[in-house]
Amino acid sequence: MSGLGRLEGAFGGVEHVEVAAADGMPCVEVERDDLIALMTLLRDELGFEACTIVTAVDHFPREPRFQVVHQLLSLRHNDRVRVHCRVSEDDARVPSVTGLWPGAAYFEREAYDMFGLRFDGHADLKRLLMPEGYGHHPLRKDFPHQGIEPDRLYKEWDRARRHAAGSQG
Amino acid sequence: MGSLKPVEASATDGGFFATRADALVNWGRKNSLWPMPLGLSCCGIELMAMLGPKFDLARFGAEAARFTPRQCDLLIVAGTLTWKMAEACRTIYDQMPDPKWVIAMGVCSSSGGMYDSYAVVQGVDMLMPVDVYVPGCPPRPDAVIDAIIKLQRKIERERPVKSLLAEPVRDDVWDEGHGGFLRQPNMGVSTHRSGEYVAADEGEEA
Amino acid sequence: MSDSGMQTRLYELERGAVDRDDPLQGELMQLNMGPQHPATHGVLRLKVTLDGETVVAVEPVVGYLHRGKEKTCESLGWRKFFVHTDRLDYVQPVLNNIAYALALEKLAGLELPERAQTIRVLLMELSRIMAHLIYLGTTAIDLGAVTMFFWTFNEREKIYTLLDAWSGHRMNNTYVRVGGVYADLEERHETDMRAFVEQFPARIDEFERMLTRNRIWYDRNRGVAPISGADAIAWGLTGPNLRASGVDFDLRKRQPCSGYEHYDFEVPLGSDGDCYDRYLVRIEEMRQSVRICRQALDRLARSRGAEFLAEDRRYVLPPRADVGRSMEELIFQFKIVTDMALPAGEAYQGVESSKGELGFYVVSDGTSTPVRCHIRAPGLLSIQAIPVLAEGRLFSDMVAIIGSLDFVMGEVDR
Amino acid sequence: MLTSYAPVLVLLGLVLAFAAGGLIASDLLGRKRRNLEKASAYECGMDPVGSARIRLSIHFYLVAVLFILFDVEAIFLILWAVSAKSFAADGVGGLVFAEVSGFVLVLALTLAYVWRKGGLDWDR
Repeated sequence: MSGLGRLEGAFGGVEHVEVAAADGMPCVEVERDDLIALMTLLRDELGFEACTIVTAVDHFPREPRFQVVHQLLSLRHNDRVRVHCRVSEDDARVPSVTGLWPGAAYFEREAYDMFGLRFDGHADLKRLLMPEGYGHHPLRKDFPHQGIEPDRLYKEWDRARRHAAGSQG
Repeated sequence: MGSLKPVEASATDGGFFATRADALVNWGRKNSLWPMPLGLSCCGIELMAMLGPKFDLARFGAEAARFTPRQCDLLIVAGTLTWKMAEACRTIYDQMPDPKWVIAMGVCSSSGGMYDSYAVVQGVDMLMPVDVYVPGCPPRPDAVIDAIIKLQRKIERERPVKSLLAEPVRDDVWDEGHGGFLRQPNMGVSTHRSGEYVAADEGEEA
Repeated sequence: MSDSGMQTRLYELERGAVDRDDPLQGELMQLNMGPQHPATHGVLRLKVTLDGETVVAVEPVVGYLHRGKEKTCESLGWRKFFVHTDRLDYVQPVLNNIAYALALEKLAGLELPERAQTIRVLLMELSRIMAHLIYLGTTAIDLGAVTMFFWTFNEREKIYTLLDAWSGHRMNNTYVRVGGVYADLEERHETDMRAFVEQFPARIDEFERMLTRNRIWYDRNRGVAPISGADAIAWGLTGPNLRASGVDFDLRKRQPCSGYEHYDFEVPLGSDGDCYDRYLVRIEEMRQSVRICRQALDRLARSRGAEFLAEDRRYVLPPRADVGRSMEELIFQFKIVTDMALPAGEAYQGVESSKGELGFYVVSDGTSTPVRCHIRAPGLLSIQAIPVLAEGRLFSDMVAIIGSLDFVMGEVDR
Repeated sequence: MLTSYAPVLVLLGLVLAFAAGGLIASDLLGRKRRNLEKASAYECGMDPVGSARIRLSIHFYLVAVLFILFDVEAIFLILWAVSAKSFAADGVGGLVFAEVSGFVLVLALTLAYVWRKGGLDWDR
């Protein structure tokens, strides 16, 4: 497993734990409070201009449950880095990186939509893929594949329309 | 124009005038089916290929693909219908003028296809009566053209003159009392038999 | 709907920009460029606020084609998810298969034979040509050039017949497996593909003669929605949308996978990142794809008959004939078919698709049920950039902008 | 005198009959099924937001008026062009041409004025 390579000692005191990754990409795990400090350092000093992925992984039986994954790309040095951050379910809050990369806004909205992770500091955090009034977070491991009453919103809309039509008739 | 009383033709003998008029109206309708291409996903690309030069839909008078439901009489649901899109799809179906027909192109719109997930409608016939189902993922354009030919044969057998001169129907609540769910999810067999529609949850309304 | 962010922007715009009480100024109109619209290239909905003809604010709403693919991968398993990857970016089905296979092979640490990699490169370039043809056809017909639709679909039909003859299905041909491709490319397929590749550059010249110096096309695209390189990177744009702003980053050159380093081709770059540059970059990319296809076909001719599927029996099905004869092969096939397990760990593989960097982030815990399979969609970031590009411009420019960003809702909504 | 107009009137009658006939037949024969959904405004499948009856900016009106102005000018030019030969035959061709060019000149002046005042370019 190749280590951090060029990022070896460059983390300036942000305590981190190196994680082995099958694809040999430098991978670091950090506490939630140091996330923004590390991200700013990565972007400004170490030249990671683009944010490729912001997503989460649900390790359901194991605590802390959610693992937020940020993956950055440096066009100048042509290399990537991945940052993990473990968060438990009852306090699923992560600082948002939209301040550093505006492009990460939709990724964070999708992570909120699919896992229920709240991103502090996100301008307009609402559901991205599921309809607004949807009550569940589908990608959680304890959510059934066929969903819980998938047609509830359609039925409400359908009934409201018929009610309006009926009262007019 | 004197008041032409609609001929009280019983189901069997159409009477000479009614059957000839039926044939004329049906001939006009079946050869100018203007499709409303609701291209949702991969079937939409095959739909475009069908309108393209090789599988030219113009041979069947159906190449005038309009994107406004007001000028269409054939709704082709091409692709995977999700619950979020179901409202828009049902609104578009309602906004199409009568007479209108529906082709469920591809397995996703016919029965939910490979997606048995939390977000996919398990078959468009849960929302609206479907006339022709086209299997395939995506079906080859010639399969959809075959579906249009079958639809044309179905139109030939319709009897429009009987209700042509009838009084305008004011069914503000719902057209012909169907709607809601024609088929419960994953029920397999569609309860929708042509002619009588069973509204699944009609009873619950206030 | 609590679109609080949107309302505050509107309030500032109304108060700040223009004095609304002056009778000469019109009121703002809210409009739905909705999920069912010919110019949105799929089920994208744009909540547009117009001041007369000028777009004041745009809010894209996606999710109308969200089928829950990432959830499906967790319940189906690695091997059976191949069928779903076709339906991601459905204008270039094979390329998604290959991106997914590469991610799994990276996680499994599997080495591919030479011929398998060459076949994959050939298929990726054919898919790129198919995707750019769809871009050209649909964008041109939206801006009025109806002939382009027929010309591009004529070419696309030729590629359809090639893939049909080889894989049995025109589109969505789930043809890639972990460790290589399903069946070898015979000689007659290679000759057909070579015939297509020989005549295609002349077709591109026809397209260019029709569009590049066409007055209407030039005025509708030049100078519309330019975006600088730094902004494009900050907003996460990748692929042709990024290279049109002059940023030289192409994964096939910078982080080559599946043997791209053996082919020589140039990476076209734009200058100021407007719709016209995106068009020019894609046209030039089609020409470069033809060059790569020629080189790939030559390499295939040299390595005819070689192995096209890896030998590692943990992930690759044994040939059907052997399964009948030997007990080990039968056990291998049974184990793979029931539950192909990948080693524990996580891996990310980004591939240069026609839309940008299409990546698969796969996490496995050693068992056969996947922990996570995240699909990075380049189209999602193009849609996120629409407000940045479209606000302040005329409403009719929206059609050119949406066409030039060239996203496909299948991969955006997953 | 009237007979020379007969063909035009017959044509007009046929055209009106054809158009009115089509409309009346479809209205009479077509089966009407009115419901609230069918009457709702079509906005790509969504319910429309806000009303369409709002104040629009003055520019739309300005462009429309300018168009009408130069369109009517074109109508008069066509009338002149059709009978130019007969004027020339009667020997007054030159005089009429001067009048028409005076008419065109006046309108060219208005076009120049509007152009300079910026009435033609769209954004304020």
